[in-house]
Amino acid sequence: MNALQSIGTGLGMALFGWLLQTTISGVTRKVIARIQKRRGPVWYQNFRDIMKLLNKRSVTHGWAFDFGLLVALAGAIGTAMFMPVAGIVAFKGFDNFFMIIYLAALGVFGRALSSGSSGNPLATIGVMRGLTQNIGYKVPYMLLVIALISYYRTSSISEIVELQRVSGWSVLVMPLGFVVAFISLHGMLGKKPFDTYLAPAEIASGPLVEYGGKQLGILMIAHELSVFIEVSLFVNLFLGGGATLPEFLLKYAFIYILSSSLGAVMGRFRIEQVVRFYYKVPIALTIVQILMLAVMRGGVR
Amino acid sequence: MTNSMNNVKAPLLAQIGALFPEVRLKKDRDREITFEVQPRDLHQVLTYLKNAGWRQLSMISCVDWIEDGQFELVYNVFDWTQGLRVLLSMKIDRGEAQAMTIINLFDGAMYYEREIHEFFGVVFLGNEDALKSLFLERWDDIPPLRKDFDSRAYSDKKYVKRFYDPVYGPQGGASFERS
Amino acid sequence: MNIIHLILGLFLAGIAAYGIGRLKPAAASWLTLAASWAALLILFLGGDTLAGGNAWGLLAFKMTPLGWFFSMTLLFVYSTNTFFNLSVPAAPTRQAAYPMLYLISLASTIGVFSAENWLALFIFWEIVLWSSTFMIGFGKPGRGSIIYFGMSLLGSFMMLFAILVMGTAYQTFEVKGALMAAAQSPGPALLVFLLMLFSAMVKLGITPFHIWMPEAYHEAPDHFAPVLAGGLSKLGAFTALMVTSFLPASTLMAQPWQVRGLPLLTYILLTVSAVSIVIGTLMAIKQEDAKKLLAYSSVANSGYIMIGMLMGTPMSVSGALVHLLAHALATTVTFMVMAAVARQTGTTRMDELGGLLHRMPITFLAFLTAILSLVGLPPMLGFVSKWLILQSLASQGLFLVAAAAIFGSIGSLLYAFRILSTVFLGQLKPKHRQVREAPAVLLIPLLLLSGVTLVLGIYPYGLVQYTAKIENSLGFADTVQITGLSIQGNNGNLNALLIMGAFAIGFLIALGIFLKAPKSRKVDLMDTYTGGEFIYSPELYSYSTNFFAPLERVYAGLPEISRLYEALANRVRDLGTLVQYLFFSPLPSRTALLISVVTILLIWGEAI
Amino acid sequence: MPKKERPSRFHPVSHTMQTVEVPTEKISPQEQAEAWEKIAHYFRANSLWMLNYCTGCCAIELPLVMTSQYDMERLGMMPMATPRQADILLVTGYASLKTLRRLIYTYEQMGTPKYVVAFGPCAVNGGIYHDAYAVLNRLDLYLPVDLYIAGCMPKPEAVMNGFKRLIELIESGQATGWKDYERRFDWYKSNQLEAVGEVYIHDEFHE
Repeated sequence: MNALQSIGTGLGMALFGWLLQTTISGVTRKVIARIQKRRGPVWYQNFRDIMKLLNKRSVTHGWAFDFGLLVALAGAIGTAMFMPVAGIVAFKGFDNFFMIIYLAALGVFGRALSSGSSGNPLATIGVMRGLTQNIGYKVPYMLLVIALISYYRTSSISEIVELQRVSGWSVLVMPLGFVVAFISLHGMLGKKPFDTYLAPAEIASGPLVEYGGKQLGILMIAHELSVFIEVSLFVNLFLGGGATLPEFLLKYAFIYILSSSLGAVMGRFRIEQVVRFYYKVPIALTIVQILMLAVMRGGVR
Repeated sequence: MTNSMNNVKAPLLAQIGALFPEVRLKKDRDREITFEVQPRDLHQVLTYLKNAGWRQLSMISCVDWIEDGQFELVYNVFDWTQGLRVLLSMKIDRGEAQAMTIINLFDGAMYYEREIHEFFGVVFLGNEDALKSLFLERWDDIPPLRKDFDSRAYSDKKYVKRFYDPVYGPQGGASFERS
Repeated sequence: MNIIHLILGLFLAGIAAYGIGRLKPAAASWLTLAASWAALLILFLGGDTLAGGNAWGLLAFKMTPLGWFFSMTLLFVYSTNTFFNLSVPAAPTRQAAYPMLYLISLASTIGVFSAENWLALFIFWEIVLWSSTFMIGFGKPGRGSIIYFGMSLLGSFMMLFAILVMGTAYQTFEVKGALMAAAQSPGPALLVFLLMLFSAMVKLGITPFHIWMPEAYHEAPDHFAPVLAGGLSKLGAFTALMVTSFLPASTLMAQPWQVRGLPLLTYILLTVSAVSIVIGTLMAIKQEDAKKLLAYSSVANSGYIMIGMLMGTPMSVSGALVHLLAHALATTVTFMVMAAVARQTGTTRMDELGGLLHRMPITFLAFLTAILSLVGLPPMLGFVSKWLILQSLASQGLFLVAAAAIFGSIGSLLYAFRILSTVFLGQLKPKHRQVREAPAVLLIPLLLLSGVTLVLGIYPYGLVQYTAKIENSLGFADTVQITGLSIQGNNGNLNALLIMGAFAIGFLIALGIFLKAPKSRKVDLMDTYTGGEFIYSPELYSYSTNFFAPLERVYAGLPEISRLYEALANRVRDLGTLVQYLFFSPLPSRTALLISVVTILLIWGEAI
Repeated sequence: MPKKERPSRFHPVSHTMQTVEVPTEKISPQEQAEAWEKIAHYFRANSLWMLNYCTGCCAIELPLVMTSQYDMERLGMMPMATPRQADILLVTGYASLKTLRRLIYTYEQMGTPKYVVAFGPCAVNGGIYHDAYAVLNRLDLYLPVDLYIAGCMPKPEAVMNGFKRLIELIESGQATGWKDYERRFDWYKSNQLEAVGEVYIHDEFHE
């Protein structure tokens, strides 16, 4: 694939990711509404929200406020371009795990910079909570994936997907790891028990406190894209990533709706509980999983 | 009056009667006693009650008896262990409306006295902070809860009313004019 | 024009600077600037084949690719910092010694990197130590310079002892030869390697020896701290790499104890540097003062460098070298920015600062690039090195060390945001409203260094190619491969230009959406959502003290290393009092008894 | 039209000189603007975000409207935490003097286009508090009200009908309260200052 064609597929992948995730989050809002015994909005409600926001005239707090926002969206789009979905890979051989994690982290840092520069201490507290939580769920998650990488001896996502088709899904390789990865994914998506950084009641929706109009619209697009990245990364690494598109969509929808409906029925943790939880349960499970992996597979070499 | 409070009230009434001859029992409800107190005895009675267990000053309220030209200050203290509430009712002249502050006995009294000053105009000697305004922002009239304050007149003077043309019924009605 | 002329020239320039400094301090700063930039030019043009030469048979020099890489890094840091000296206000008379010490320490660093025998290396190492101790304590020799000198002395003595052991055991002081001999013969090889590595760890600031860093960096004067933090800690990395490059071929490898294909010794040292990352990050998150926070982040980053070197695979060593350069550039920029902030606002305590982004935008941009590089995010050089190190960790399967490396990289996000948001973002304090941008003299080095970090981050291939050349010169079997525009990792490859391209495309799309939507209304900083309440005092309206309270509470109770040293110091004091009680007591009888016992032992000691 | 400057924190607005930022419509062919405006109206009408700020006693009816029985999310409406994100400012019940200062401050923090919905008679003519010394008798002198919902505490059905009516107003482009606020800014400001004396209050608790 020459350069232009691969960039084209990459952009197509990013657009597909945004459309897919916005639709599914619209459907999920309906599912959550049904859980709460009400009817919920139409499935394309998120599209309408984003388009309304892009037509609103809101407020800016300086060039760093907007620059950080553009970096956030650029990081999300850039990472989504590399994501392999059902066999379609934009940049063959370059979609390795560490690069995706760090480019997504650039998006997170852009968002932190922009909400920090809004001047509202509520936003800084929200970002502080988000980063504290981030360190909680990222360490076990990345450790598990490193165990996977050293097991499959490759860190390129698309190769891992092929290998899983041959030797069965990674869920069978590391069942405990799957559970921990799901808990971390739950934290990454910011679903209910772990949405302390977005707590509307305590810190007025945390980092989003000063966003409105097009800033909030851009941030929602970046959020949808980063959710697409996290969930499809999870599906590719642990659930075999789908040979055909419908299979991938099915797994993707199942994981996201399961995580959201879990969130719908749980209360919100305090920030200390989140930190204490993440430093006990997932890390212990990960260590047990790695030891099991080392023992069962006779050394990972 | 046979209720559980007897064994608490009896010693209290006896003590108060003995110590403070002028203090008169005004009302004796089931869990609440009201004493009539003179301004000069107030501090002694409050000190005695505080030592006897009535540690919490629930509130100070003020009643405006405009006909006999007096303010009635009611000090409301409560004892959590015995569950009996004691009210000390004290009449002060409405004209120069002055009373001694009790913030040295109960610190909490600061904001109660400040509120009474704002809404009734009672000056509490010894508590300068109470002269500042508390709730009403930029108030420009006499203290609003005094009986001689006419709220309707103030409202008519200060706020623009909505004007309805006198024709009521189906064809008339309020006109939300938006010029 | 060989190395000796270069070093001698710098020494003479130093002395000349002292002379001139007494008369006109400004001229001395210009002289240091000229001298250091000239040295940079000479070394750059000379390349790594600059003629060696030896003086009086003892001080022999030879320029190797490794030496060239390290001297270029140091020289670049030193020369960009000379711009800084220009802006120092009229220094008091005793400051005149500063340019001299500055140039002498510069000359001796080049001496260390190009020395051919251990004695020359140790002599120059000591000169660096002495000159930097004086420069730290300029004006007020406080606790920082004493601790710095004490700990560095410990490291130097360890190195001296190792050199002498090598000298006696293998009868040669030649750097490569002695290490080669040590690698072959079992003899004192273990002792030599350990001592050399410990002395390197002291300079780099790895865990047990890191307590001097926060004190020294905090106390160093503003115009010397960037060099101390960015440059001088790299000396330790030089000797560490010399030693670790000989480890794979050494007898230690034949030891029965193997963990994941690594000798037990290296695995223990790997764990120590992993602990250093974790402790550096946790302590950095807790700090209230900006310079101390950056000092602890240097502790964490030295841990990364140490891990890269100890693992010994071609990719990890190249990662370590790239991380070394990235850390040097980034730390110099951050300390220069903190110096600029301190000059404009008078303090580096984070809770007194805030909102400086609006008054010092260029300084903020330079600081942002440096922080991104320290954290290791894509457009910057720090990402390339962290990627290399993490790749090699994953393929080697070292999970404990990988966990610490990940904790370090995500933890760096935390303290990077802390320093960024308390100093630059947030509310601008009224007393800082008249703060102007840093003087132009200060902005040149800032933009120069952050520009290099950005450019190398986008196009790192030349640099990684050079690290491959260094690996060849150090005797590694195979080196890190680069085909076209992608660095070949053993389980995935990295194309930094492609990542930047994807990011740039994303940025253009975001900009398009941003410009298409209706224009936003600019609002002041204080006009934010305050729950409908009216707040007028920006000082109270910012969140900066004990920033990560929930996280700090989790690891509040852990013991600190400095308490361990205090306990050690108390034991030594007790020992001292005991000796004084025995030998210098007023009662003559006790001392007479002891002297007689000692004499008896001396005379008939063997018989017993 | 001279460019008007928003009242800002550091130099509180003086009574005489008020400035307002009138959005400069890009002078593009008229029909194209209209067409885009119609589409924008569709999006604005179907995704209304309500500011979670309960000023008076009618607010107790809102949880009913939000939860399972009446579920306003069907109409695309969600309660939001900050005025920056919100489109609708609900004045639920009476607006006292102190609340009006906060209402004005919050209203000016919202992004345009924004709408004000007033609940019950208290916003129309003071309702049962018409003779109270602290309650305002006509809200539309101080804030442009787009919709009144009748009922001294309007039932949830009335609230839902009110929101339906608001959606129709927005879709047909009649809900232009915010434009009116910017066009007649001086008139509104003088009313506000006359009633409230000083919007950005400075006293012992707000130093």
